[in-house]
Amino acid sequence: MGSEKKQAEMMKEISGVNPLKCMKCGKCSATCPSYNEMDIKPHQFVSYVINEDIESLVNSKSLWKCLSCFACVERCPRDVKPGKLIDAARQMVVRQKGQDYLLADEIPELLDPELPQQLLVSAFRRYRR
Amino acid sequence: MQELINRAKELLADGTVARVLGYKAGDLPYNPEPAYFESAEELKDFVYNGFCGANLSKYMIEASKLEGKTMVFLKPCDTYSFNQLLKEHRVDRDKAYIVGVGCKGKLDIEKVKKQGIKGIQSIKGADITDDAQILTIQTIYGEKTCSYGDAMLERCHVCKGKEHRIFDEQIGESKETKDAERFAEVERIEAMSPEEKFAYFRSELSKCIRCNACRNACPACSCRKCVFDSNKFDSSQKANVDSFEEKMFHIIRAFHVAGRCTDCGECSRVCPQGIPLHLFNRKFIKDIDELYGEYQAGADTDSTAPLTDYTFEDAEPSIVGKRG
Amino acid sequence: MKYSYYPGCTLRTKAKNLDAYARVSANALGIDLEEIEDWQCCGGVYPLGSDEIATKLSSVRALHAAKEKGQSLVTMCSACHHVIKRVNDDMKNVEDIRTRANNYMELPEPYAGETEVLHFLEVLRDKIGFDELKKKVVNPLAGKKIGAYYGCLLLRPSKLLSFDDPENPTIIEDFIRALGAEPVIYPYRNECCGGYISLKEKEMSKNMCEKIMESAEGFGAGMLITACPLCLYNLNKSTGARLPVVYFTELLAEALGVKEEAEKEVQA
Amino acid sequence: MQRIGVFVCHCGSNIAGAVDVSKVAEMALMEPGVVHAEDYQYMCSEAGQAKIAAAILEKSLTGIVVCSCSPRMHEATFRKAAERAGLNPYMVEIANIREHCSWIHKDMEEATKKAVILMRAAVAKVNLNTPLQAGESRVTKRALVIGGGIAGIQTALDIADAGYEVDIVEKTPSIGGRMSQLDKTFPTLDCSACILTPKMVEAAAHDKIKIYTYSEVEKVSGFVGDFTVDIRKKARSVDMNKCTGCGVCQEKCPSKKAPSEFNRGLNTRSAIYTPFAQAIPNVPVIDREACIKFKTGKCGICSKVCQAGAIDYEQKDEIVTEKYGAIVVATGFDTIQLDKYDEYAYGQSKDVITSLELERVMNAAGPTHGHLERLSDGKAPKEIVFIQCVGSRCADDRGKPYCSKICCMYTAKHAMLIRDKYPDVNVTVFYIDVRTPGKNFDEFYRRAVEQYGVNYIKGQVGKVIPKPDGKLLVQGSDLLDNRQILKEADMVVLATAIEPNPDVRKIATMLTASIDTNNFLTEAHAKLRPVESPTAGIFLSGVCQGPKDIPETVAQAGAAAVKAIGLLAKDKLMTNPCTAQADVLLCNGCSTCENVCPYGAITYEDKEVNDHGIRETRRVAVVNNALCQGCGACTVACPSGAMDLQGFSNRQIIAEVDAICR
Amino acid sequence: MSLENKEFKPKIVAFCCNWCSYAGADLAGSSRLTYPADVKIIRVPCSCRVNPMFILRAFEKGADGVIMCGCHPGDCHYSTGNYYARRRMTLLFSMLDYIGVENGRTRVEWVSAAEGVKFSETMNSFVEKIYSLGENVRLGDLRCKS
Repeated sequence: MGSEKKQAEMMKEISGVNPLKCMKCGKCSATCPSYNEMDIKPHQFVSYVINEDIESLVNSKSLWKCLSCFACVERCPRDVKPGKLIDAARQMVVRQKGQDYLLADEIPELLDPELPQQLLVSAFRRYRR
Repeated sequence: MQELINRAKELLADGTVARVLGYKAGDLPYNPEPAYFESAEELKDFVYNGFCGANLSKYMIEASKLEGKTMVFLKPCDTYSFNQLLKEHRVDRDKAYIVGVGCKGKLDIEKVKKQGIKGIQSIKGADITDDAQILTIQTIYGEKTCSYGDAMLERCHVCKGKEHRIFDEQIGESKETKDAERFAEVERIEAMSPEEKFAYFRSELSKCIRCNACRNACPACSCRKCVFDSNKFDSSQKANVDSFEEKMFHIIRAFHVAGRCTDCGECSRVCPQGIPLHLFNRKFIKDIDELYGEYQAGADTDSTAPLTDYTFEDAEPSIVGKRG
Repeated sequence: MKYSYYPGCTLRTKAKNLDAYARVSANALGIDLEEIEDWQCCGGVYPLGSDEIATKLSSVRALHAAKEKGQSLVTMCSACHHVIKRVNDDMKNVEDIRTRANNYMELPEPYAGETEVLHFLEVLRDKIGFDELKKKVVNPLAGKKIGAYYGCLLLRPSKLLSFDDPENPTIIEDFIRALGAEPVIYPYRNECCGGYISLKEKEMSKNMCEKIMESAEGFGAGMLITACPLCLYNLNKSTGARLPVVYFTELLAEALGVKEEAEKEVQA
Repeated sequence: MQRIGVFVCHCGSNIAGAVDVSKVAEMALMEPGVVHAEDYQYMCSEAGQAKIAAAILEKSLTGIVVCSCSPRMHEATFRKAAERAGLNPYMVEIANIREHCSWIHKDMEEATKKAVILMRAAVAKVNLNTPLQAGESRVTKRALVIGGGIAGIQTALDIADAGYEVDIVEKTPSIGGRMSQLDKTFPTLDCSACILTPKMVEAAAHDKIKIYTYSEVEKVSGFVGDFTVDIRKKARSVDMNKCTGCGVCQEKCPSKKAPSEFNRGLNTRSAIYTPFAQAIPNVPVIDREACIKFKTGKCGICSKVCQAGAIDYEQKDEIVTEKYGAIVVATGFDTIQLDKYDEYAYGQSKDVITSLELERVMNAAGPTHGHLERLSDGKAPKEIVFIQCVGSRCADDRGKPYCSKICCMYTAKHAMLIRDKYPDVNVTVFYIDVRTPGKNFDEFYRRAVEQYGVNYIKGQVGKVIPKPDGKLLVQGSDLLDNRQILKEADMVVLATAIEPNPDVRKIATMLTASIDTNNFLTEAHAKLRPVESPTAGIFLSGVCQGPKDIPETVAQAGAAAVKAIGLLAKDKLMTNPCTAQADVLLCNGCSTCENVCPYGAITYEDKEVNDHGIRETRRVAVVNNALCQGCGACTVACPSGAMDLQGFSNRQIIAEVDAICR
Repeated sequence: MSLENKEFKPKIVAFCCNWCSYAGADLAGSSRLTYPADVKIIRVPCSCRVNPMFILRAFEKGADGVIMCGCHPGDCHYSTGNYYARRRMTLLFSMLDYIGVENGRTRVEWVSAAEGVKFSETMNSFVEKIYSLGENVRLGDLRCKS
């Protein structure tokens, strides 16, 4: 199995998503609050997995713009859950050493007095291993 | 006993009944056998005591075909069987004059023997009018005693109640005998591992000699011709040829009487090998009670039997695995 | 009514008042919240990777602790609720996760999702009943027009959280009504505030919060209430407190007449 | 001993591609009773059937096994072939080595082994088969049509025109159905009422058609050719014979707050009402829930104003029992509930409506008298957004997994009508796919785009956001331009999925007709018998079988009528001989079988029997072969094995079990 | 040939009602949804035609698993057949469990004519279960096992 294929399989495994269920209605993209910030749009995620182009996906800006707000998961009429695919891609990045999106060094300047612990914890979970 | 005989004589004399179905003494002091009496003269052989455990309901199937009424003595538990047979159109209510006889528990000679009492010549304290709590047993080795309770049949310890469900008149007092849980033994087996269950039933059923005593005594097992004797299922057989067949026989027998068996316990009482056959029937009764609501066969003659009934919400068969 | 209680990290630091108002109000309502011992942070977000175990263990510990006591587990923070409820569902329904988590935890008896997870709002709705709550209000918040801000974590995915209708929820509105105030329904109440993205993408979060605020204001809300410290932070931070945003428990304490008691506790 | 022939079909390469057919034939010759075995390309072909006939005659076969496709496909074919060669058709058994073997097992050796075992089981069974004779039953020459929409009306007209009596049972106060609620129809844009009303009148006037409105089917018993049906005529509270249809009662009725069903609840009607002006019969009913007289005992105005004295508050439901030879189901559809689709704000804003509601808004007899206006404030809209596939093509439990089929076309129709009548109104359609197969359909859709300038955007809508100023913000995606759109609209119209009328499940149960997971009635064969239910004597007309538009519905209604006529034209029917039989010598007379029989086919009689020389009268079970449908429930209930099922006897099934486990 | 080395090929009997499950099996076939060839289907008019005798007979003659499929409750072609079948099989399976026969060897599934996928999935999972249970040694006439 080629490494692209392997990665695509891993995506499906981690996310538990079957991209073939997608009927390309675009409801996820219609729903996404981060749509304008994303380079690869939510409805396109499935195509990247089907085409086994995981490389582009893990290098995309979209990974770090998704809010995990589950609006796309909730409204998807085909039970595809694009949000889960994005998270799986994020997992694949952060599971590689040194690939964290959030570095310890940059944290102090991001802080302010009201910032709740919850925010740091969540960000760590999403951005780092 | 005398009261029963007197009443029988009266009813024969005034023509109410054409015959009396009761018991006469057997060749041993503890094995009275069912018998018909057609005259006052014949009634001199009539006996009725604690060993008259046989359920006379089944005899009423044949008696229903005879001319005139038959007077029959039924214990409380026998009346359930009679009701069930009535429901299945197997007996004719108009052909029966039912005397509901009081019951203080029936005796099991095997229980007496198990206490090491052998060479029995006579037994006192077993008459229904006796208030004695102790059986006094004359043996060739001298006089022995045994408490009435210890000599009782298993079924009496889990008695369904001393109320006659159907009768024309009642004679004699009853005494509560229930002192054990009906399903305790079934639950004990249910709690076993599959291996233990299998070992237990294999050891019990390997004793079966297919004498058909259970089938012959059972009031529910009253088919004109049993499937195991007909060629309808290619299942006709006379003797076991392998370990499977007795399993098949007993499972199917229990299945055929499921929802119809009143738990009268005759199967176990008559088994010459002492196999606790009632545990099959009682398992089904327990399952039916738990899954489809409590049901006592023979309690009445008009309720819908559990296997001819259903609800949309019934448990799925997979519940068997889920119950663990 | 006794419940196991999982406060979560932020309720012991920046959101002490969310916790204090809740506990004091619970007392007033005859609800006994027994904080579970040695709880650990839930992680704040539910790990979406279906092969993740380690990040779910702290939730399993809390759930198991509640099971040991035979109690339901009550949460206060939306994020904790989301994470713990979903992990519980995994433990109940996903054999692989259950097996691996139990293998790791080596509990005396394996945990299989037996604990009922309730958000405090659900306790108020389903166990106390809003009608009952209404009877206990001593200080009705009459005249206040309040917008419920649900955010995403309490509602979605709706099948797992089974909290309320994900697109048209009513629980907080009913809660507001029970306290004697008037709920303001506005379409953005179930849209995300940006969540953790506000750490690095402040502008994005700001835009989202502005839309929420604008919509709520447009429909006449005078204030917003929420159950989530992060939502509260984002809404306050990004929009310069255009409308006041407070925790739902604060209003509850106020209506029950125990607000000062709670505030003393926070001071102490 | 039987003389059995085994015929193994290649089915082209369908079977032969995975099963060594000659090996199966070879192995067959080793089975007891088998005296002939061969394989052939297509056993179901004329040549294949001729081979079977030839073998039957040449080898004096007493039974045959065909190893081929599913018996559900060709059992009847082979039975007929055998019969033509003089063999009793019930001496034929099928071994299903296609659907259950060659199509699912790729390994030739494995598939061949299984095919041999399936062949053996069939041979073992046929060894025990006995010739069965089909009985005869009579045919009542009258049909029942359930549902009085366009499907039911057309079916009834076609049956009646062929000279048979037919009754229509319609639940609501008038026939007409959904079509009567439509404004215009695609693709010709003619007015729905203008083409439907004449049909309604024709049906009402037809001397062979009897219409029961405001009535429901209550109970169905019997079987093909001889159904007995109880029809509940709900109390109308108005005497049908006296009422002149003048309408004064409706005018004067003081209770006018009941939501109008006909106008989809968009406005109200009086408590005494006819659903619409062209209703047939033109006799009102009193809605007793809304009527002041029924609620409080006071009022009685309608009775006072009725010159004909037709008002009858005492009227009761009436049960009519009728006999029918055939039943046609034409129960139609409704739009789905939208409570799980709150993202479209249907429940939150009055200006978000369904397409069927729009039909009423556009209709001159509708709540706005045909003026296109917002239901919230009555203002004329300038921007209208249509959203397609709302609840259709949905894999989760919010909607329906199927395509509702009619929405693309009616949305194009709506868009076109609006642009035609109100050229200053902008119309935008969010679509996933535009599906327009059908004569002149795609041309119609293209006209909407090219001629009328309707703006079609490929992409679904994520959320409809009501704004404080009363406008609606539609957040959708444009997949072709790859952008997210925020569009302000005055009205949003949802192309809501359709589903079978919820009552159909109850009716299907009464009819023992199969129904699928979506509540559509199942056809006997998806391609070859699309208007018949698998249950004999039940026919399907219209959307109850699957989504379809008006021309398709009318076509299917006619097809269902033809099938029903074909049945009614027969004087007698052959009955299925695979019925239960009681062995009187084994029967205990216990009634257990009677208690589980769903057809009341078992009765008990006192019969004289001769049991090994003993003559006696016994209570024994007797099966009415005309009523018995052959389910076999009784055979298992019977403890003695007295009850057995012909064609599926205990010994036959056990022989199959033994052959499989051998 | 030693028994241990012999590859276990289970014998599995599936009773399918004509109207739903047999048609479901046909649909699995026409949809080319595979399941192991160990499964052999016997067509019965209705699940209520399945006599416990048939099931025990199958075990006696060497079956390793017996599965019965019928229409979903509420959808029986004969209205009520599967309700009776459900009670009968529940009791029978309970009895087999009671005497120590592994519960996994028997199963009931409701499969409609439209559920080809479910039919195939059911058969796959049932066969898998039988493989995991191994040869049926507790029931059956040993002479039937060769």
